[in-house]
Amino acid sequence: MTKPLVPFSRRALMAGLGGALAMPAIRPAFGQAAPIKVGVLHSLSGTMAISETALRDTVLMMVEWINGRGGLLGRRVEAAVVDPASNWPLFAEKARELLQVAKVDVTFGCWTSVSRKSVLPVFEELNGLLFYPVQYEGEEQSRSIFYTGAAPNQQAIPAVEYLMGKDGGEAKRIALLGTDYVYPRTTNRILRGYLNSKGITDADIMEEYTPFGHSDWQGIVSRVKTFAAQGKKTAIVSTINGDANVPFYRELGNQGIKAEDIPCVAFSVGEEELAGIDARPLVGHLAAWNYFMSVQAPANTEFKNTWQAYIKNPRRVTNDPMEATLVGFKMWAQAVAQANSTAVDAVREAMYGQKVDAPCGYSLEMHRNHHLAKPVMIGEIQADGQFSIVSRTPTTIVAENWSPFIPENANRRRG
Amino acid sequence: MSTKGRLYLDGVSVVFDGFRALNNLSLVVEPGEMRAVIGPNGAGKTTMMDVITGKTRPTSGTVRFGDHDLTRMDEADIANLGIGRKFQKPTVFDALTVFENLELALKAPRGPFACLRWILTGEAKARIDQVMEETGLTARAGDLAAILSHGQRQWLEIGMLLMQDPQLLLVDEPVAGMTDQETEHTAALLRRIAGERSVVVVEHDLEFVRALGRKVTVLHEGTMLSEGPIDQVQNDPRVIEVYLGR
Amino acid sequence: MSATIATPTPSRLRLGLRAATIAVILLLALMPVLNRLPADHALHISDFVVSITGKWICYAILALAIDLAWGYAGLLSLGHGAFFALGGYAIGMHLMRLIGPRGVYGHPVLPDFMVFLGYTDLPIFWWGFQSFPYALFMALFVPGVLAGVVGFLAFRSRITGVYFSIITQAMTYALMLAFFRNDMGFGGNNGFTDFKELLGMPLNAGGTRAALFYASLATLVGTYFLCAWITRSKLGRVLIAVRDAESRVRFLGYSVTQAKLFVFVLSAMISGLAGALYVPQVGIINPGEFSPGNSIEAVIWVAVGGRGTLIGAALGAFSVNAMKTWLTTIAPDLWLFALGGLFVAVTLLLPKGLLGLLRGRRS
Amino acid sequence: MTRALFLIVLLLAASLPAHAQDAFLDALAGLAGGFTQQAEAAERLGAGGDPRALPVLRALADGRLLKRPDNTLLIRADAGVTEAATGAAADAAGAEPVRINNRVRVALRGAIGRLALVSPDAAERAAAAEAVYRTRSAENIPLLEAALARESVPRIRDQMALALAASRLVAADATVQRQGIAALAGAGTEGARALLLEARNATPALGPEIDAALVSLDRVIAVKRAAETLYQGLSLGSVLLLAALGLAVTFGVMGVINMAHGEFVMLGAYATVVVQDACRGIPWLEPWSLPLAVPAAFLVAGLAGAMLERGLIRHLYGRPLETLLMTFGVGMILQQAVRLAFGAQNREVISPAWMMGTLELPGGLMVTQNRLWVIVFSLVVLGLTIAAIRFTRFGLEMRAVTQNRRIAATMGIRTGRVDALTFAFGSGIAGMAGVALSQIDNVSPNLGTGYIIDSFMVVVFGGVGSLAGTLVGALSLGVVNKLLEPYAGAVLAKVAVLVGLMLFIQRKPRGLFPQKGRAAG
Repeated sequence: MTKPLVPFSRRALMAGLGGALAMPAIRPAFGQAAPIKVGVLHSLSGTMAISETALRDTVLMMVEWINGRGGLLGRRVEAAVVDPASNWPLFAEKARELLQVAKVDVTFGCWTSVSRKSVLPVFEELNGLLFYPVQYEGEEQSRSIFYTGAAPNQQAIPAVEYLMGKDGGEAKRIALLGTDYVYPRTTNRILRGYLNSKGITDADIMEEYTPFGHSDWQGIVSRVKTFAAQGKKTAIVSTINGDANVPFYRELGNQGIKAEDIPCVAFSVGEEELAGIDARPLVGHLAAWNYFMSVQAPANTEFKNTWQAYIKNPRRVTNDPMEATLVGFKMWAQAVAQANSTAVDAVREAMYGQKVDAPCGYSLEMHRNHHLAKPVMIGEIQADGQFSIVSRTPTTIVAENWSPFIPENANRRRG
Repeated sequence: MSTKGRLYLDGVSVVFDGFRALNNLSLVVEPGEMRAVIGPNGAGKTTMMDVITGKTRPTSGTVRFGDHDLTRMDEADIANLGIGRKFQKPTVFDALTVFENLELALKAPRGPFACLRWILTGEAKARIDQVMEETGLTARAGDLAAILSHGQRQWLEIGMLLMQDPQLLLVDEPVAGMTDQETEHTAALLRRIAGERSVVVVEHDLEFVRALGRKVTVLHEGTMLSEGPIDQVQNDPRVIEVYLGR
Repeated sequence: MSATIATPTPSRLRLGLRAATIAVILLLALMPVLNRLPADHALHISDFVVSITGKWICYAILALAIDLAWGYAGLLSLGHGAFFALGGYAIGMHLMRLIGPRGVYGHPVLPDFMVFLGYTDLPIFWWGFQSFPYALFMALFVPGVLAGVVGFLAFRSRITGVYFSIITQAMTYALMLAFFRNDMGFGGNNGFTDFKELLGMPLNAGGTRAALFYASLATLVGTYFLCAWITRSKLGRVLIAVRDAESRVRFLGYSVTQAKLFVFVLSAMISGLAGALYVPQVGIINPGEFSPGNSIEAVIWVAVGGRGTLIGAALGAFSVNAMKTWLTTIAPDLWLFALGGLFVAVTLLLPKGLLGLLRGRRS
Repeated sequence: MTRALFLIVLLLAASLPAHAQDAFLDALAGLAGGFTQQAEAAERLGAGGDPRALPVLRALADGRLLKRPDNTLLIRADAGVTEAATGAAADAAGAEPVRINNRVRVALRGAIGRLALVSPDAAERAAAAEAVYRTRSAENIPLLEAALARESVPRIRDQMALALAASRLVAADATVQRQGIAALAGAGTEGARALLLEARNATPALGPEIDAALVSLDRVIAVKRAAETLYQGLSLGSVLLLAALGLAVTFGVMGVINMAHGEFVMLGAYATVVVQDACRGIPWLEPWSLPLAVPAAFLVAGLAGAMLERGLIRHLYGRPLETLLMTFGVGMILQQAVRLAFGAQNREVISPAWMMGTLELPGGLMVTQNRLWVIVFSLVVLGLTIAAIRFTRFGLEMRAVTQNRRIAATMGIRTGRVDALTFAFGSGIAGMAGVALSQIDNVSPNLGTGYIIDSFMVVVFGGVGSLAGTLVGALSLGVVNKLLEPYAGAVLAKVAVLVGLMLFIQRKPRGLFPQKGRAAG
């Protein structure tokens, strides 16, 4: 009866972790030093597996890549993969396990905000380091987390600006459609503040939320049509979460909403999501990201080639969170090399000001607010499921993780 | 005349999806009377029992026990009024011992909290022991009901009826599947129980009914065909027609 | 007590089991102490193991509650996760209120999520949750009332077996959908996190964790004795009778509705208590806890351990979760096969669960 | 090579001096510029009315217009690559497709519409009329009047008249505008309403006329919207029906609680993916891939069902709760197996052309094609299921076994085989549901989980064992859900429906259509 309570000896666990590793075929000789451990905390089952497995593979690819270059500090890098199974309390448990049992030096993980919120206290308590690669609602800054995805001002606001500009169709009415969770809610609140500041009144803003995995969009799409039939150019801003997008876009296409009439800009739809849809009816609808697979840059070509070779599928796509994972990994490796240590405090200090020539074609820098300065790109969906970049900022934009459009931030406690 | 303890059915009909299981049935069982009810399959015997015990609501008609309108009460309330029922197929609680089965049936407060606080007193235990004695199950007190023989299960169920101390007993085919010896034993048991209680026995076995030697009611197609002593009923041409005519 | 007559004399196995149980409880009680040893000590137990064990203890309490309803009264509820979650939410609301002005926006009363969703006042149903006794009361009361209403309607209309299971499943599903809505005022998908303190103790301190661990352990032991007392009382026998031959019980004059309602409400309240102990230990509560899969899994712990045995339920909760923790680490891609296979194997080959395996074919 | 091309260009330019100045070539050059220039160029080409512009603009819209580094524009067609300016054959080496954005696309639509209004092809004219309607410019009025006069196809005439009305609305002359208002008032569409509202903002003088038009328009729209809601409800109901039908057999008829039912639906959807992948690249087969997937999905899911029944479920007959738990485990295994075999990502399912877009029903009601097909499909599947149970030998044996297993066995029916077949049949129906669901939902390993609870509720609500009940239950739940949705939102509507169902079942535990007979009592 005591056995199950202490469920695994450490040796068994390590053997298991070894089994979960993607071992490079030829291992360069490493010294006797213990390997550097990289935790991978992405859901491999449950609802989020759709998005997160690709990120797990990206981390494993980077581990292979760095070992191929002789490892880090002369030590081999080893991945410890766990499956938090899209279960938020399990994320916290697994984070603790990675930090306390597997004793990882750094962790790459999480997709949803709630999973990040769930592990945040654990990382802060145990002084761990988490790289979070997904665009999110901001309103957070933890010393234990480096955010390599976009803050709202690096994605949402430039996208709406584009819609309201001449190229975007000079939209005067905006339908904010989102999945009912904190990222869309906060983003839309910020957008509403922004739109109001641009003279668009609340009467010209429609806001509607649907549950995760919502599949029956008939009613909402017809309501958008009605909303659009008020004699002003209308656009949709979608913060619909990955899974619900396929039926949403199908309904848009089937109800004949063309990008020419009501363009829809999305913040959670990338190449990976489009891979599950016939993109032809969607040509011209938009997405805003900090990276598209179609970016023309040497670093991107290398990224795509390495990825497709690693995953052994020449048709597999890359996307923004994967790029953010790669950037985070490279930055962490540089910081470790610079600090000549994997100690969390030293690495954290070395992270600030770290620069990486990213696949997005820009040199990205980590700021002291733990967020990257990133360029913003607007892409139009093409028939082949790729994006044609129709607008991009000339330089990178510094993240405003505390949005000026949320009034309460004025009396937020600093620190 | 006092209605206390008197079972009174008047014009009772039960209709299932157009099928008349009981058709304008009227029946009176006086206190202390033992009545045998016979009839071919589908005559409505079991439905009649169901109506009396609250399992089935009559479509129309009156069902009274003493002053109580049984059509407005549920099974548990009717049982607590003092109407006990023994099923055709012996149903005892397999996961409980013989003793526990009888203890459950013992007349005592039935609410959940009362059950929680229940403590077996010497008096109650004596009563259970007595019933085990009467039904011949003393030796099996600690055995699970699941491992009893068919006859023992029947007796256990009758024993449970006794524990309830009912004023009216409804007994459905008590000797089906029994050996001759067991049948005799059962008949004796029932006669002994009867005493001051009313008993309604539903039975196929005419020999057994004869052995009971009481007033007989014949049901056919949900209605009463004939009533009287067994010999008179057996010679009633309508009864002969129903039993032999097809 | 009729035990001397009603139940067979305790077998050697039963005595052994009892001894093992006591030993396990003592070992569990030792864990936080061993945790305090220096990290390089041979007997040191890591925080991770202690915290995960604390979580499993809560699961074991939930399993006891389910076993009481299912194993004894035959009520297979596929919605016990909802009661667990409601208890968790009640205590979570208390923990949120305790954050006070320490939230990122520094609002004296409103939790952060309300601030950025633009609330100006605290919703009425949040009133009073700054008081711990009130929150604890609600953790029991809300699941109890919900179980009372659902149970009363279901039992009165004699909904049994799979129909009852389906209805309770729909109940937890509906609650999950509702709690996912941010407009409900329960933090939507994110639920509650980032708790600071409980009863004046910081939640991430070792001492608090040990206290919560002991509170859970004490509750587990207490719940066990409560359940054991109930199942050995005459009510326990009524419940078994209801489970096996419901209508016969009615003809004996027992109100099946009352008996079921009593046990269902009690079971829901125990589940709520388990949830209330769980949330401060894992540090998060969100609508995912309502997901129907969670409730089914909890039922399966009971099936694995052996239904209708109490000890088996707790054993099942521990062993399935231990296996899950172990497998999600060593075989992230394959653990679902193992877990699914376990469910199939147990229902098919071990109808009496692990405890039944120990006991052999007694009856 | 470059030099040779240069020479050719030079020669051509020299040989056609007059054209060098012509507006077409002038504007054409703009198409190689930035998005703003492209949009302007497209508008000029449309306005110019030069027939040579049409193929160029179409090529640009379809992404077939290429640009060489020297800004020469080429058109790629099936026949080969030609120069846009001259139509001469050209070499595409080094050329890249010209990229456009939405703004250019809007301009292109208007320009192509103008040019194609006189096309000999009816479909092109119809599309053109639609495009001109959306572009609406007063300049198009004479063009439309001329086209309308020539047009003989009634449907296109209507469309053109509408386009004319829309164009008149933005004319400078109030009389012309009034004509437009009158015509649009009868159009009965939300699009027309939008145009009128826009005109109202632009020309307040026409306010009263427009308001009057809006009143009559709104009446039509309200009726249409009600019909639309009903359609959406029926569509949701048909999805529920499909998901629940298989369960109505396995649970309703056999009494087996199969929590892996959703996974059988998922298997059906993946069978669709596999069939489509197999058909890809075989031109004559491709359009048939979806119909072909139906029997494939039926077989795959049915086979899986037969294996599950023979291997596991039959050992648990009479223990429904254990079956429930076991099949839950089976569901987990199936999900993870599919995840490992096909990846966790959504799989792309192609909709055939006949399932895309909207269909206009009499009365101007627009319905989405894919959902219409799903409704039809669900009714067909229901019909086939009923027929299989009522009119086949297998159905007879199945009814015999479920009604009285012992007697059926004594009459020589192999009950074990019938059980397996019945379960396989129900599972196969679930697989067919997967084919339909692949057209409206994600094809991912989680596909089934979203439907299992709803399916059980539908079956219980309709009355266990009654297919008619399943039909009525599914459709009415769908409609009620959609009626509530605009007021309560999608989530609360669903919660309300679930709570309503729980209350209903408690009131009528046997559902809408209880099984008849004394045995059921």
